[in-house]
Amino acid sequence: MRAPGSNAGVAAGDVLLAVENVSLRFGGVKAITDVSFDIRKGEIRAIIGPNGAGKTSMLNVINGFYHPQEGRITFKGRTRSRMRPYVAASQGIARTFQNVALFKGMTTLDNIMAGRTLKMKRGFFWQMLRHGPALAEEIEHRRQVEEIIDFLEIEHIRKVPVGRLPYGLQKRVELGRALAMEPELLLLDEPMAGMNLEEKEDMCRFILDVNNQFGTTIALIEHDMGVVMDLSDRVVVLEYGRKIADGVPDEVKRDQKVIDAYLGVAH
Amino acid sequence: MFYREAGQFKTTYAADMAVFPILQDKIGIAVIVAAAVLLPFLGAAGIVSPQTQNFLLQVVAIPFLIFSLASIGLNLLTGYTGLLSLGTAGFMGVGAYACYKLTTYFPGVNIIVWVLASGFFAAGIGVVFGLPSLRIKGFYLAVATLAAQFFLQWCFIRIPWLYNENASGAIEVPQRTLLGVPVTGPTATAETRYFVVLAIVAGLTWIASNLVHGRIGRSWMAVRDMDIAAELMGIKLFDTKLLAFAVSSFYCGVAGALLVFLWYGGAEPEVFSINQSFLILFMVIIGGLGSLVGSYFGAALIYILPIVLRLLPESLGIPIGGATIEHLTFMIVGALIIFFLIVEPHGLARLWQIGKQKLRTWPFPY
Amino acid sequence: MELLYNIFVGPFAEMARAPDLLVQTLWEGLVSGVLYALIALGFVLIFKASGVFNFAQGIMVVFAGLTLVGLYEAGVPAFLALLITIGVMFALAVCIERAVLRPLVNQPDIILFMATFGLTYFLIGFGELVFGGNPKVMIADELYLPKGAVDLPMFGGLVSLQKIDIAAAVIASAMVAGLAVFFQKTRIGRALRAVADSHKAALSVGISLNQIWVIVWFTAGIVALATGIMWGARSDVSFALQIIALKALPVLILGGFTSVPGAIVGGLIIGIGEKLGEFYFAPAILGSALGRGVESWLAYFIALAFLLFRPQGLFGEKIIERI
Amino acid sequence: MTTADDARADTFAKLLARNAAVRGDRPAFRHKDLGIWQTWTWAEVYNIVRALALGLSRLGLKRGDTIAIVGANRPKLYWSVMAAQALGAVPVPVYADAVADELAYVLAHAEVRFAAVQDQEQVDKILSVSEALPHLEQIAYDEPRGLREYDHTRLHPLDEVIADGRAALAQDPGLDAWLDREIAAGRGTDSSIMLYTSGTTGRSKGVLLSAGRSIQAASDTVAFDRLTDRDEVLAYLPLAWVGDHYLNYAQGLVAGFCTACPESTETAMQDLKEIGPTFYFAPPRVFEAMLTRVMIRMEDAGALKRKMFHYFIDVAKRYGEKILNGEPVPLGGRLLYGLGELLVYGPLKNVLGFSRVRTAYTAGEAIGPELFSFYRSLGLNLKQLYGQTEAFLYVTAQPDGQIRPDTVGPAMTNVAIRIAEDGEVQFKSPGMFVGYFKDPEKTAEALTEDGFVKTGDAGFFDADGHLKIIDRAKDVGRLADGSLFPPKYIENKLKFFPNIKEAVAFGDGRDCVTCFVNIDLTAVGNWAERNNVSYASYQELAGHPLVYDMIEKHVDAVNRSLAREPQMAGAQIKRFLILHKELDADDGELTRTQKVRRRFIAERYAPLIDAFYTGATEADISTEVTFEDGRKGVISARVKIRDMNTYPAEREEKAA
Repeated sequence: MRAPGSNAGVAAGDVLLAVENVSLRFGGVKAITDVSFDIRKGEIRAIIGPNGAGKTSMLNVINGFYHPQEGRITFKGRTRSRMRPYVAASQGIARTFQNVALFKGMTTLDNIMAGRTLKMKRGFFWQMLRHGPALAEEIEHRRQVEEIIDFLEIEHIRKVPVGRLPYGLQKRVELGRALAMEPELLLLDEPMAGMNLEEKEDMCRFILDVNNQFGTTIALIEHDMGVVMDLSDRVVVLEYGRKIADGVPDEVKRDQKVIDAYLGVAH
Repeated sequence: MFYREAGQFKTTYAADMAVFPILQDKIGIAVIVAAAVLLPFLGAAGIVSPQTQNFLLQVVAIPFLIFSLASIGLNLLTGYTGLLSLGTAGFMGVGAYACYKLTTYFPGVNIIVWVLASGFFAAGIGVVFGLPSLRIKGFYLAVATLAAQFFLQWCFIRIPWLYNENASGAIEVPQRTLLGVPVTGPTATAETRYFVVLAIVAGLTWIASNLVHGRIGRSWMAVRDMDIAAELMGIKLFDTKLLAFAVSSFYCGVAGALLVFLWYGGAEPEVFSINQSFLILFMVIIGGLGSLVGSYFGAALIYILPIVLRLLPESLGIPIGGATIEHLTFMIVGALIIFFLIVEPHGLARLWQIGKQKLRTWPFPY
Repeated sequence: MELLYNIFVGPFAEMARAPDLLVQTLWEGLVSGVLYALIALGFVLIFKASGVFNFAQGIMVVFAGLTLVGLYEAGVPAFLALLITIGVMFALAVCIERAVLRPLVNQPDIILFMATFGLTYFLIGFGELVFGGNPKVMIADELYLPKGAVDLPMFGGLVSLQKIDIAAAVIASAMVAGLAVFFQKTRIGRALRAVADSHKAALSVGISLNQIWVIVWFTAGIVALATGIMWGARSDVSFALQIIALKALPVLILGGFTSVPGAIVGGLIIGIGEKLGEFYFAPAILGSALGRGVESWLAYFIALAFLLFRPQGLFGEKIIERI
Repeated sequence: MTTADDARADTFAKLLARNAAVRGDRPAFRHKDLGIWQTWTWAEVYNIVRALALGLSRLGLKRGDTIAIVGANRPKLYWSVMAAQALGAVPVPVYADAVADELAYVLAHAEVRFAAVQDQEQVDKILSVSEALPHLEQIAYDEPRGLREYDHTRLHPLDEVIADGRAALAQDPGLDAWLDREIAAGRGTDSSIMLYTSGTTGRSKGVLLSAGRSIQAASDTVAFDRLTDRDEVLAYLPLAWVGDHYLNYAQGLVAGFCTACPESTETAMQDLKEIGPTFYFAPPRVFEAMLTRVMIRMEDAGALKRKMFHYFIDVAKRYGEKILNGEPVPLGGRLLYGLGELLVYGPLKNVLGFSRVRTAYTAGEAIGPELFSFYRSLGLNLKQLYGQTEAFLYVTAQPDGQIRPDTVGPAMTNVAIRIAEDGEVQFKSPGMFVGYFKDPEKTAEALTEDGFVKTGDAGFFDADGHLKIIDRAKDVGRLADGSLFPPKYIENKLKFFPNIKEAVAFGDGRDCVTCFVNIDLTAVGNWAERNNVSYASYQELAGHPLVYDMIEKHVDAVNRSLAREPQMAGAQIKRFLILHKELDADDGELTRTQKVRRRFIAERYAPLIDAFYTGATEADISTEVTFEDGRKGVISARVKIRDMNTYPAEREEKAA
């Protein structure tokens, strides 16, 4: 499932993605102001902060959905002033969404298959015939997708339209769709929002498994502090679009600014 | 109830991903195809009178197939990719006129080739009018397609070159033969034309089903269901939408060419008016967005039902004026559209699916 | 080069050469713009309150006109006929609410859009069944609508204004003003605006959604009737009219789907744009032979061109896509 | 496959080789994995097994070693069994759901040096008790998921073991010959497998079976049910249970049919439907659960469909079994049944996955006649067999056409059965076990001096020579007049009535049989509603005269049926009462597995029992009960006693 040679020459700990002095505005509204941080190869990086801190906007900047007015983004050594969604995706940045953004009309299988679109090369002609190379390719990718289905333990809903699935499972399918892209950097926007305890535990397990079985680097937004502290290697804290802390969970936990931000103490 | 799926297990992905994985469905399709092929022989077999035979082909079967093709075309765009189009008739027209010009310039070349080729012209035009889809969505996009509809129809009226400066301002289909048998023009028999249409429609349906079941179909549906997610997964929205426009217009173009060359045998620009577009749209909606079989259902309901309604009174011996029936037909079709939208917004295709599911789990209710 | 001249110089030279004609054209554009605006108004009302893009607005115009004329021909005095017609439009609104909107509540827009198609077909069939298919002449005189024209000397020429057009403009403006007041001041009007934002809000105002729909469709019906009379008086009442409903689409695109003033402005832009295109640009660019009849599509191209630069319309503000 | 070449193939390894040769391209195993039914032919399997065997031997597995097999039904685990047998080692399948210390006990007792397990869960279990397993050296696992971080000095993925074997074979052609010699060295007398009996009574015992005998037994039954290599089975029963090893593994190798393994336990039903096996086994409770599900789902169906369904089920009741048994049926009946087949039975069997089933068996406990005939009436050829681990399953089985719900059929081919004077069933069979592992005394106990196996079950042959099991031998008592008193047998007969939840029969050493009855609240409750019998409490309902009448009818029916069986006629129920409270495990009246604790109840309700035999018509009883919330309380009640009339023993009519 791993993209061949995806971490060739990059030892764990090297910076995979660096965000430098990024600022993002909508009209007059400042979503992000002069934020810099980096994500190292193979780590689980948490982005936390109170509502409206600009966490999701940050992810949107990283995979090129929003275009910051200032700042630079360096991914795999290439520096850009702005990402483009297509580039981000083809360079190996995958993404799940705060409120599930699955393709409602399609089955679990097709949703995850769609995640492999970038990897499928056969042109219109063969697609038209759906024989020979096209079929061979389709089958090859189906096999890979089945690996993911097996990995996420969703065999029983393989052919169910995702619209009919309970929320927890939808989140899992969405993760599967992202994994199907064989990402190097996986952005998870509140992967456990609205889940019950059991589902959360499963999700945690999957995230860790992804991280250590495929060596995928993960950046996640999460509100559940317990989860964040258990999962993440390093945490960056945003508030009102500014970075107020950055470091390993324990020191962040003790950081006065962070405590204030969460207790809502007036500054 | 008739499904016996126990023991129908799949040992290869190819088998599992087949369009009709269930044996009973395969049989059903085979039967339908066989019936379609045998239809023209009913007369010869003396089962129906020659007139009825001709009626069945000329008035029912041929146009039904052609409209099905057109609605498949529109369905690829509106149903699978989620781009509303009110310009279908325009694109059909492009096909028809392109075919007409081509065959006038190169009478030697087989007409079938031109019918298919004309699809590419339609595709080209379709792409052009699809360009705005880069920036605009939904009803807004409908404007682009309306522009296409009215602009193209205007061209058909205003540009004499398109209809070879005929005084009538209409296309008159010349006779063309295939292997010595006339397939177009007044001398072509209904049987021949029927088989040509059947072959083309069946072939294109097969291709459409291949497309929608593969990578391309998935990208289309992805764009339809959640374009942002699709984009962030590396699906190029613009390319995908344009491809949808191209393929869809190709289908409509071929349908238009068939309409004029193998059914009407001639056509005024009126044929490709906005109302035609609406009719096709109805077929797609009533049949079921995002379903190929639905396109056939829709065509059957919207096109064949009025015919039945027209025949009904006299067959029942009720004296009603032709005009009155026209009006009643309008009312009934309109009411039916609303009715179906109310009982099943997802169209006949969904009803069909539900029914099938019931049969599969029979005797259980679910 | 020559093309560029034909586009950017020729037409304007033409305008300058005969300013009276230009004024005439502008006036013509203005009037048809007003009528577009009236139809668009019907759309906006309904779209605001029920989120339905009402394709049937066009046929409602025809239907209203036909009923009026039909009743008169049946021997009903003109003004009584007018009242009855208003009654019919109300009945129609009620029926639509019962038979179409209520069952389809909470369906996706496209479905409701389609339903109005169905409605159109039904009304066409019904109208033709009752009043016959052939065009009718609007009973302008009986309704004491002004006839003839006033000729204003201008730029050394005469600009003739049809009285009926003036009347149309006046009535249209009156209607818009009335609606504006209705929306701003009356309780129902405010409720309507509330519905546009959220259905709950409407209920909180204490009016049931169903009532609101009836009211809105009725209002739209009145607007349709007015449009029918005006348009009918200028040409005649025929089913061809329903196509002009589609003209409302570009108008709305410019004006925005929910803005009454937008509808007016849009209507005028389109109306005038069309006429200018018809008389000046098209002939210059396409030649006099081809140049005719561009009205049929020009509106959409104007809207389209406009859209490409302001996808959110004239009065809508920029949408930020969130995920 | 003829008995001749089975005689040659006297070990499973040889059978495998034969299958690879005779039907190399026929499917041998299927596994629903990664979305499709991955399939292996006999040739492929033979190939893999050889590689695996070599791989294992390179890890140190030798002739005579024992190797634990732990996990769900997975091809690789079956192949591990084959590979071990090829090397002359003895596989020891263990229940996958066994808790760590049960596992520890078995593995230690069996002195396993090796373990082939399914996944992380099993590995963890074994590692957690590893210090208790001095002999254990190597563990091979099937599913690597989550195990990559583990220390792999003693841990090997089965795939690698196979790959290693392959590589070795590729390098050194000599090894092929060596493998052939190893396989050839196998003898029919070798122990081929060790199955641990579930330890209901004391510690579980390791039953040793020999290759030759197992194959002989399997050949008999394969012939008996005419199984061929065209058959398919779904292997969903626990690997460690004799049933799976016999029905799927042994018969599979002998007949050469295809064994399919489900994707997971959740999808088992779906997988059953997809595969549509031709041979099927399930214990009665599975059939019962299935029937309940059918009825529940049908409740949600539309009124019309429901009517149709029940109508045709009645039709089936009338004709179905007759047709299945080839008895004469009026033409009208046949037509009606044919229609039913089209509308109900066919589709129903289809959705249950039974469309292709040629032979289905049930065994283990008594099956309700209603239940049994329901499935048969649908046209499902469901049969009963009687057997036990020591016999390598089969002792008796019902031949097609001679099916009765209350017997387990005549002796199986080549099986000798006799009834000891104390009523115990004893047998001598081709597949009978060699002995208990490391336990000569218990082995001796289990056998008679003339080499028959004591089943510990009491039973008798009816007029047709069909064996009828009535009870555990030790529970069978005698009335004062010396006639047989099999409590469980009587109780079961009662419990087959849905209205009766529990029954406890008394009479050992007494002069007549009496019985406590527990009504089934839901069933009787419904009945009460339908007959608008109003009641405030379980106690009131239980005491209600109408309820008594209803139960009396049931008891009477039981008496009639007992009268029809000469040996049982004496055990008809003279008096009964309906208990005022439900027997409850919390009160120690039932075991946690819901079995009645006869003696305890006898003591606890002594007054009632006395009343039975003093002829009183009612008796007072007060018992301490434990409520849901653990509070204790006392219920006291006056319980009525009904007298029943009994019937003279009639001459049993021959079964058609």
